[in-house]
Amino acid sequence: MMENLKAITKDELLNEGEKLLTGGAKFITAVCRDLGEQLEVTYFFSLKGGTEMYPLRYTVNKEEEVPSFSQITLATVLIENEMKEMFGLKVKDLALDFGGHLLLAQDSPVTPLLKTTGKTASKGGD
Amino acid sequence: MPWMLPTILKNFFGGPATRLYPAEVREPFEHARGQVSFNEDKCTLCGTCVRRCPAEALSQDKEKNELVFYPARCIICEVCADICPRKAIDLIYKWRLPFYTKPVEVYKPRGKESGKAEKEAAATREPALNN
Amino acid sequence: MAARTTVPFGPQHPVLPEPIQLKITYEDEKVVEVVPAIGYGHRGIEKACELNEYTKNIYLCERICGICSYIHSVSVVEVTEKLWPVELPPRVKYLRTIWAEMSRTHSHLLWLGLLADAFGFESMFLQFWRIRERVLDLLEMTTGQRVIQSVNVVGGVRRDISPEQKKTCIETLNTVRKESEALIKVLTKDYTVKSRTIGKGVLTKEQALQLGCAGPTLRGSGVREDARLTKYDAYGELNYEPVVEEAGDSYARALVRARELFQAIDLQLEALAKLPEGEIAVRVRGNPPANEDVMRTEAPRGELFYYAKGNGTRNLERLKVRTPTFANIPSLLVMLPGCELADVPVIVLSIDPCISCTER
Amino acid sequence: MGLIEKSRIKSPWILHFDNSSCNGCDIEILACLTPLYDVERFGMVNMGNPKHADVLLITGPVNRRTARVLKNLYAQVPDPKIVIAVGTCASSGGVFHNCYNVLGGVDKVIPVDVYIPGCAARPEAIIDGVVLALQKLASLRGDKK
Repeated sequence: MMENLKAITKDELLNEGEKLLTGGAKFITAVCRDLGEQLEVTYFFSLKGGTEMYPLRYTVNKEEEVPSFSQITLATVLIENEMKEMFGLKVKDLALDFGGHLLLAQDSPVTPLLKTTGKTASKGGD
Repeated sequence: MPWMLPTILKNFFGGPATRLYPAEVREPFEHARGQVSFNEDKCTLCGTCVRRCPAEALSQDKEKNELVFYPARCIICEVCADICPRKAIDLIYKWRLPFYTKPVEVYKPRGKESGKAEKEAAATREPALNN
Repeated sequence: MAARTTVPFGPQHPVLPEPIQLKITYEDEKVVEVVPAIGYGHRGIEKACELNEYTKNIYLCERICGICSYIHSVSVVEVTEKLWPVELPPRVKYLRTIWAEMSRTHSHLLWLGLLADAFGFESMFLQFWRIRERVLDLLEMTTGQRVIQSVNVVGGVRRDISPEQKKTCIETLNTVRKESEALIKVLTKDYTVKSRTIGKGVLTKEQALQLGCAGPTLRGSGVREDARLTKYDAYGELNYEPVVEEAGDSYARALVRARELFQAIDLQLEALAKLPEGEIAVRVRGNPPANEDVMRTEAPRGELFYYAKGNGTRNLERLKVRTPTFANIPSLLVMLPGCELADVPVIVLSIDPCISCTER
Repeated sequence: MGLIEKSRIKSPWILHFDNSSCNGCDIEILACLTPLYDVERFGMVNMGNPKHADVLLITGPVNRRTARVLKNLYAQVPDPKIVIAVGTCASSGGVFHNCYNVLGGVDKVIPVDVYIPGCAARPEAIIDGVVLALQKLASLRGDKK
């Protein structure tokens, strides 16, 4: 289902996404991935009753600020907050900002899904 | 409320639905996953189950010849029983009873000694499948 | 000007078995603003999936949610299979469809019971849960466990349905249908049920699409969208058409689930009748290659989205789970303002929130 | 043994708390209350209020946000109290052993009296566990006298 993948830059996201939404698409989710120096963000939209999928993908450096899609639809507000706290992705102008504590507690590890913070994850068990 | 009447009448004249559990124990189904049991005679301490257990409920000590099982960590997923090359692990359908303190079960596998002779005899046979 | 009060709804609330907090601002009895606060169930499963071998992910992902656990395991197994890709035997596809629909049956019965409990109809709650036990018995008989089935492996399934079990399944499903028909009649015709649900929490078609809702919440608003239309597993060969209701209120969402309950029973009976002979597993060799793919399945609560990327080793590079409730929470922000204090539990329950799914 | 204490053992009131479990054990506890298992036969009533409860039924592994809530709840339940960890995750963390936000079993935070194994714990096992806990409760009172 990745055949319609379209590579964009972070500034094109709002335009391209809005075009899809006005064409009757539905926002599904966004996926962030750690590439080492950079972060890869993919927004997934579905069309035609969910049978077709339109992913939009951009890559940014870790320090760069990225625009928030939640200005256009509230559907993305939770996932953008999640990417912000899990990967340290700098999303600006969030419609509803949880300040990095949507899922993580005060004493949880910071940006846990980055590869560098991975191996030191706490060991539960008895 | 009138639409509920048939159900109410049925319940009124029908027998009780409750399983009177501690008094009458209903046997679980034949292949239900209840708890793990080990066969010390067959186990050779190959370590496949220890590596593949998703919950780290098993550990081994090759020097002391010990297989240690922590029942409080076991999620009864049947992986160990599935992949054991010697079929030394089995699942019995009866569920494990609650406990006050977490038990640790230590097994002393004897499969190596008894297995050697058998292995030599079956050297020409196909090797055990192990993914 | 009426006084405004902010009241926390949850994290421990008698209606919700799970912890979710909604900070609700009221003006007298009317809700004016809602802010969700989640995170009480966050464990960090996505990270653990990257640290684990891919075979262990199945058992971890199954435990994202205990109610739709079967669909979670189907999704994680099939998204991993898509990386090779693995060609599945037809019997595996049918068996997975049967068990998926079985778990949908028990999930919808559970939800209908909880809804009855939310508006104070306790005897109906108990009746629905009594029927549900029959479905759980079927699951235990065929897969070995009542709640968390653990039957899927990459490349197939571990249990088979024998001819005798098939016969018992058909008999029990017919009983379940007969018994639920009597109760659904109460749900659809009773005055108290209607007065508590009709016109409560209205979500229009445009709003539902805009907010990216999923599952019965979306279909209750008149959108014909269902992940089963992508024809995964055996759905392409079965007689299947999504259930759609137009009204968009809590009553419509209840009707969607009630009709899906019977549809799920029909699908199971059809799949059991068509069940082909053959292998129940194929051997998969090697590690997942460095491909990426997505898998979309229809969980009882809505569309479940899995994204996986392999890197040629035993561990996956990334596994992302988007669960239906995660998509449905924004719709609460639209539905709740304007309703009354006493209707909040019914409206919150009408999206069938599953918090352990949402937070993973 | 006084009449009040005796009747408490005959009719324990339960408080169910969900840490961050997968719901599997929670719905099995709810299933215990429904007609097929019907624990109200034993006088067990599910309570929403910790100050009314005698027995604390806890499901799921403790995570960093619920640890505080759990300590609070434990402090509010009046003495003598019994804590039951339902399911493998509540006993030891189980399959979530390498998740970063999980602290482990319930016994990492509060003392546990009875562990009920199983994933998810069967309703029968839950009934067994509560019966075992009540035996302990009875013996606790015996020591006190």
